[in-house]
Amino acid sequence: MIRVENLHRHFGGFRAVDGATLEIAKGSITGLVGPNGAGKSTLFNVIAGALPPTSGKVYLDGEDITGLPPHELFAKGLLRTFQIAHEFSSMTVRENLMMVPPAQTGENLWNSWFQRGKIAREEEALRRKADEVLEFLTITHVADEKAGNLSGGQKKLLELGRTMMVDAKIVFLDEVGAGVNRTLLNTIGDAIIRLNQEKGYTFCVIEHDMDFIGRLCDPVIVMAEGKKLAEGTIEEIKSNEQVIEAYLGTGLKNKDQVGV
Amino acid sequence: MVGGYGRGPDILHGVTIEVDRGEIAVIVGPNGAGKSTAMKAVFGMLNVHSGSVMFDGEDIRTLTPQARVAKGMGFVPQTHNIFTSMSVEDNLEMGAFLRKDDFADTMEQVYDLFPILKEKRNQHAGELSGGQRQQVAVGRALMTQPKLLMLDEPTAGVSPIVMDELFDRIIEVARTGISILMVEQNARQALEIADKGYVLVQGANAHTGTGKELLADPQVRKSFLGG
Amino acid sequence: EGHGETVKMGVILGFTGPIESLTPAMADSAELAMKEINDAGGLLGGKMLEAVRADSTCVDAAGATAAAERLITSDGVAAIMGADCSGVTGAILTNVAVPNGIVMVSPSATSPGLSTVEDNGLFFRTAPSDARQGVVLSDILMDKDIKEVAVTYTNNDYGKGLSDSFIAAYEEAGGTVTINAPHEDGKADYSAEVGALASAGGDVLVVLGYTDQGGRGVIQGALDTGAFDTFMLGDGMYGDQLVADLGDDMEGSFGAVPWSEGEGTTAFAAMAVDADINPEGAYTRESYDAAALIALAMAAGGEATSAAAASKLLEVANAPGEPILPGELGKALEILANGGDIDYVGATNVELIGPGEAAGTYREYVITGSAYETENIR
Amino acid sequence: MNDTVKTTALFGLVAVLILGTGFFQSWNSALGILNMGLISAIMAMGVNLQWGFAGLFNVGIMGFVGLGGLATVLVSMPPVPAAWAAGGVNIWVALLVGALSLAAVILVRSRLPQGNLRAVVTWVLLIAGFAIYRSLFDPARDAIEKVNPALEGYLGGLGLPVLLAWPVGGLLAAGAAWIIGKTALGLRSDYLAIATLGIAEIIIAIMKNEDWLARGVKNVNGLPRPLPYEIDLQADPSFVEKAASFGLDPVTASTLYVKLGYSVLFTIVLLIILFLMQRSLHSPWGRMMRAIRDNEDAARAMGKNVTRRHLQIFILGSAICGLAGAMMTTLDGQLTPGTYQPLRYTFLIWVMVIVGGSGNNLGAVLGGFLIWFLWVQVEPFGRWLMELVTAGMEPGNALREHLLASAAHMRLLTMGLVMLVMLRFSPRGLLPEK
Amino acid sequence: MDILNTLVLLANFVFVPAIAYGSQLALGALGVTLIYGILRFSNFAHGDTMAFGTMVTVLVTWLLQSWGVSLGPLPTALLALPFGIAVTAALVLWTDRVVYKFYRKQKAKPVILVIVSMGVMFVMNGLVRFIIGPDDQRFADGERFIIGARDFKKMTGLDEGLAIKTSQGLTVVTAVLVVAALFWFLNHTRTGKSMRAYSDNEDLALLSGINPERVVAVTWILVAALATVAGVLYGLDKSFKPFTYFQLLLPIFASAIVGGLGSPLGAIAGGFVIAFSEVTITYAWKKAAGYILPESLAPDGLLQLLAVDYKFAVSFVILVVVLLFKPTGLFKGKSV
Ligand SMILES: Nc1ncnc2c1ncn2[C@@H]1O[C@H](COP(=O)(O)OP(=O)(O)OP(=O)(O)O)[C@@H](O)[C@H]1O
Ligand SMILES: Nc1ncnc2c1ncn2[C@@H]1O[C@H](COP(=O)(O)OP(=O)(O)OP(=O)(O)O)[C@@H](O)[C@H]1O
Ligand SMILES: CC(C)C[C@H](N)C(=O)O
Ligand SMILES: [Mg+2]
Ligand SMILES: [Mg+2]
Repeated sequence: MIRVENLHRHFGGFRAVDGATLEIAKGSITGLVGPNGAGKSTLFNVIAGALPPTSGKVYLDGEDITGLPPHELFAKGLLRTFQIAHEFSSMTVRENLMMVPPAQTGENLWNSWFQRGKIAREEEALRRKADEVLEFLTITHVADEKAGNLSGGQKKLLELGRTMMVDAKIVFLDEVGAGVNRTLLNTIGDAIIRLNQEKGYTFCVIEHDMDFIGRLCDPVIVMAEGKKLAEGTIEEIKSNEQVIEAYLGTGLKNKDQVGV
Repeated sequence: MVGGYGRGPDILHGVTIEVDRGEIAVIVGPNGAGKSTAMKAVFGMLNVHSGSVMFDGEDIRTLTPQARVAKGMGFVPQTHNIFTSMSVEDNLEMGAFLRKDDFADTMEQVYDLFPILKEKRNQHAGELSGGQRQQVAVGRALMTQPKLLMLDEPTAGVSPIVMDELFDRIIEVARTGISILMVEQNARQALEIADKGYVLVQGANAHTGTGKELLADPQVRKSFLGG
Repeated sequence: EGHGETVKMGVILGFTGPIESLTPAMADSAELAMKEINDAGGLLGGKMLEAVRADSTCVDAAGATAAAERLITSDGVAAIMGADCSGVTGAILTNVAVPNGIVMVSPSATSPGLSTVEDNGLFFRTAPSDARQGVVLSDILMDKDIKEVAVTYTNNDYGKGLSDSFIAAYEEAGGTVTINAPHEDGKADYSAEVGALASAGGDVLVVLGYTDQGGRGVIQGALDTGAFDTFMLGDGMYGDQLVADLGDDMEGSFGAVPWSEGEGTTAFAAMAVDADINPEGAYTRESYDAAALIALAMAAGGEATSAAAASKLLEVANAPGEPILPGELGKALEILANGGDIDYVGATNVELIGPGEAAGTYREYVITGSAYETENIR
Repeated sequence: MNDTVKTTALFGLVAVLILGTGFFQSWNSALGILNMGLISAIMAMGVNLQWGFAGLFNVGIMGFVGLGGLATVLVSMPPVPAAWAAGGVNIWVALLVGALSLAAVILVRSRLPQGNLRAVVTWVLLIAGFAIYRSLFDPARDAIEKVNPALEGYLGGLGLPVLLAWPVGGLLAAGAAWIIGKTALGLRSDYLAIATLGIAEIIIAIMKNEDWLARGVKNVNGLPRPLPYEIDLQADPSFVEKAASFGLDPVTASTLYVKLGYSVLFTIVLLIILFLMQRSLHSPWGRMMRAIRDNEDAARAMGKNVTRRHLQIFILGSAICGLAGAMMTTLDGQLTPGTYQPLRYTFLIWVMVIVGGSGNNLGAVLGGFLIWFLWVQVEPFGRWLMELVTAGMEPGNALREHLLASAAHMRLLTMGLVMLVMLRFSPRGLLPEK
Repeated sequence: MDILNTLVLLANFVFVPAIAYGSQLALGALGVTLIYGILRFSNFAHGDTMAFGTMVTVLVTWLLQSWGVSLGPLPTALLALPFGIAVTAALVLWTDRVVYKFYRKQKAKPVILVIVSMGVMFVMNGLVRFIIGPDDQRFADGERFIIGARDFKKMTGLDEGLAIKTSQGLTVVTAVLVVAALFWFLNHTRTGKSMRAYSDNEDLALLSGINPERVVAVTWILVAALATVAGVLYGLDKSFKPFTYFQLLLPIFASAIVGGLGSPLGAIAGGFVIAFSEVTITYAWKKAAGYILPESLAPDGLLQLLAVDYKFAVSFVILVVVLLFKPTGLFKGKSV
């Protein structure tokens, strides 16, 4: 579905993504893990058109999409969430969701003047859809709150919720889990699996919670220093020496020394 | 504590939290429960209508945040917790702003703990990856050498290896007699090392106990720790 | 009859803005004339004149129009002495004065364009049009046998109009203009202008600007860098401060300013000094005359209205009749009351021609020993 | 206080202020304030569209207003045949050559690969184009400007009805906004601001210095009007009779009649724009715009074409300012490029938007009226204040004289104080965005 | 010889004036950039703050002159400068207390502060004219020239003169010193760093124990000092007239932006870019060409790229072009 070929993205002399080559299979939930600063978010940003690559190519279903602007990628069904939540802070949570679907009748200036009826009907449907998503994310009670006032985790949920407002082909999730309550994270995980199975969305998920990755993802790609380090099932990864050294570590050293 | 933001409705409806010297207290709870709000309330960053905030037996409710820093409190907020336009080193230095002594040692310790920061010491903190930023934020608070260190989700977004290091370090810090109050979503690891655990739901205490007790409580496990 | 009534006269000048330092003296001069009339017992059997000031801003047409509007419709002024700058004068005239039938006498709007503006017979000015000044300046140069000059003008209708008319006259007479560079007033720095002017060269730099504005900035720059030693100055450049500040450096520079010589001017100077007004100030004489003319024309018309003033203004200003000097307004009123005829001479030898503007004589001066010295009256 | 009540109350206040002016000063002043208030309100809506809806920091309002004014001259003044004969065709050919060589450069730069060849071709095209342009343009311009310079010296306009100039003013501004938007909209916040400020200065510089176009600083006086002239009305017996039946003298009646005529025209324009603005604000389009304003990156990722939208709204807002500019020049009856100053035509409008309440159309309209009212009325107020202060002092007292002499400078001071007080009292504007 | 003449010619009409004007702009832009960088708004009252500071200095200078105090070849105003700075600092601190503080507490949007600063601008504008009037005021004394054009010609025997005014020399020297000091202060002192920290993230600065009110106060004092110094130097070079100071605001902003808002180095660079572009692009190269080219090739035209009519337009064109290639200015400024 997505093929990344020898992708580079440099900041000044620093090679954040340094010749990454990888593939995300259609219908999969691919995990992307790696140490902090491995270049995962940068890779996402390049694929999603937020940053131009220094060199290399990105293909979506065989079509070259390198450097396309985000809104065109969105139109092709490629969605992403941000690691640091990008809510529309002065709009209500519901509006944050309702603005997502593309090509709404009322988004055309002309129509906004002369097509009131049609817009009203569309809005009604959107509202219902948004409320469903809010319900799903357990944040119905803040539907009319300004998004800027949400708690850190709630913003993350909203971020995810936006991708649920449209039919996507592939969704890139950048650390949806960070700061999200584990119980809720499980629910999110379920949702991802359901979207994957029922609607056929492909997912690419960055996450540092190995339980979460383990439950959802196959395969898992490990990045380090801007390149792909390893790929495989979660078990393969967990037992990969290199990965343990660079990323997973061996657990707490001082655990037993605590007073409990 | 009862309080809220500006003129908005109350978000905290009577929360009680206590940390003793050298202890680690962990707050967990669903998103939007008011954990961060409670932390900010302790630090004097919003209105507390009733209740009290005591530090070393002294009521500090009327003190400004920077006065609380001077008293020995350090805080890492959940978001916007670094100076993005300043270099990593300057970020750390700012943590030691109120210190009059030489803080070069502390800085070395921080660099030991987070080697990547040493590498990027002259880079703008805003150009770091999410996890690296988190390390800067914790490092900055450590520079204060506080008596009470308050961390709002310090491990959000850091890789497992760094997270383990971080928890290790927190334990070490606590052993030197510094109290730790932290909010965590990686609740299981956090509660494992916690002396005290609080579960907050909708602005109020729902469960309280030692870390182990809470871990063992099936209801807590199911509702907040993901089974 | 008429005792105790007041007749209001608007004084619209740019009290704020680019010529804010010239206007207080102008307004004072105008009010001096009104006071004189009041002291002589008022107009038309005891009506007292009262000045109502308003700010023309010199540059903001909308603001000036609003101010004039207020003067006319709410303060109920019977006539307007003003405005000062040509641009706002045109705006007030067409938008407010003409529709309301209010007479305007400007002491200083000198743009040639105003000669032909549709004024319904309501607009007069006591200063000559710059069309004339251009010729005078050219003559001065020709008489001095200076054949090549650089020109800089303030970039507004006054400066542009004056430079147009000057250059036309000068080239006609066989002179060469090496460069004709505008400057904006009130700006921070004139190095670029000075650089360009210096490079183009010329025997004399002709400066058609304002004395405490860009004009002076350019002169200062030219002196400092040694680009030019001698300057010819247009009317807007005339001012004591200039020679006081630049002193010896201006030695030998020359220019022209609407002027008059004779008893009227002297009489005004004496009165002005008594009233603590600098009589040498630009357009103070014209302001006095403007106010006096309005009042006298009203008296002649027998009614304190614009209509009366408009119909009689030319008559009062020009011969035949008894010549009237500043300080003799009381006498003039008396003559008029008795059905006599006057020829207002005033501080500037007023002689209104054509569309109601001063024919104007100019004083050609040379700066010698940090003072203006008259060479000639043209 | 309920929002509607507050809105009504504030607009009521404006009405009271204007009516008060009518009763205590004069109806002419009142209508004068109303008319400029209407124009200001329209400009404020244009700015509000850009800033309040889309977060575009446009500080180039003056330029668009100026272009609207230019349109009035170009549309409504009669052509000057002598000037056309002298160089009218050549000057347009010259401009065409200039435009074509620029187009050629752009084409070359997009077609040829980067390298020496491209650089050489670019420079050759630029220099040759410039040389041809100047050699055609300069003589033509000089010839045109020589034609009766005191009164004409320009090509004149098309001699069409002046009302047509309003939409044309909007179009002209829109065209300029398109070019500016294409190049500068990538800039952020204050950088965009200063770029637009600079472009506005450039536009005004062109209007001031290209005499062949609209007489430059020599101004164009006596623009045609959509309404009859007062003096004609005064001469019309049937009008005089009607005026008398209202108990008005013909002069007052005629001036009021004309002003009221403008008020009606302006109000119609204002209402149409306000209606359309409100509709789009409360539709998904408005929501999308607010989203873009809040967070461009996220809006992009959510499939919104931010660049296009910015351009659209920049053009639209600028067009509204251009339209208002044309209306204003029509009302003034003259084009005076020298009087376009950023303080008056850009920053004052911004004050209107912010004090009124950005993001709220009604707020912008309210700000337009209120600030214009103050701008006009603080002048006598300042004088009055000074007289009050000095009332107790002896005549001839030096301080008293000094204070009275400074009265004129009280205008800006009072304006500043009033602004500060208003913003203190409601920091998000009088009618904040909901 | 001709080469020398050309060089002197250019130095006299291009380099010296542009460097002096550039330094004046740079000093003004530094103040603007500092407020933008730390308090995060574009301060429209800066021009009038400069006017106020200069006014106080002028008044004190007059007083000193009337006492017969003088600095020999240097202008007496330098002695009065500290008073000017002190009074101005007091005024802006007071303004901050009664005006800006309120909005800071509210966390108002920058644009609100911009408009508020316009209100302050109007008030200060009135205040200055109220006290000293709208007229031109001269207060320069001491030696006018370091070297005059005529003296230079006599000394060197060249056809072209070179003039350097005392005020120009002073301006450049002061600009260099002030910039160096400011740079060092911001980057190497605790207070300086705390100011940068505050500008970056106010809440976090609070959490580090930085007293925001102190940072704000220090900023205003620095700004008052910069504004007064800039204003006085400008006044010494040209003359003091309140209206001109208001007009200076535009080129000052242009400089700050070209350089990159919030960057002190940028302010300097921006000042020079604006000054040099204004002077060079409209410069008529005729005379210079006359020296270099052989007689037969001497040009008829002025060899002017653009008429001076477009002087201001030119500096804005440069500004727009710079921004198109470097969207946040030459030195990577901030944007809020
Ligand atoms: N704008 C930038 N300028 C300079 N360096 C940058 C910039 N953005 C990212 N980097 C650097 O690129 C590297 C990769 O960053 P990235 O955000 O992609 O990491 P990541 O893999 O997502 O890490 P994390 O798990 O911590 O989120 C980091 O070392 C970071 O410092
Ligand atoms: N600045 C604010 N103004 C108004 N309400 C706020 C603000 N910040 C947070 N809230 C509200 O307070 C409630 C508690 O927020 P808080 O940030 O304390 O949650 P939390 O427990 O830290 O959640 P999380 O785990 O997601 O970080 C939420 O409902 C949120 O909407
Ligand atoms: C006051 C004068 C200098 C005005 C000038 N003569 C003008 O017409 O604009
Ligand atoms: Mg990341
Ligand atoms: Mg939180």
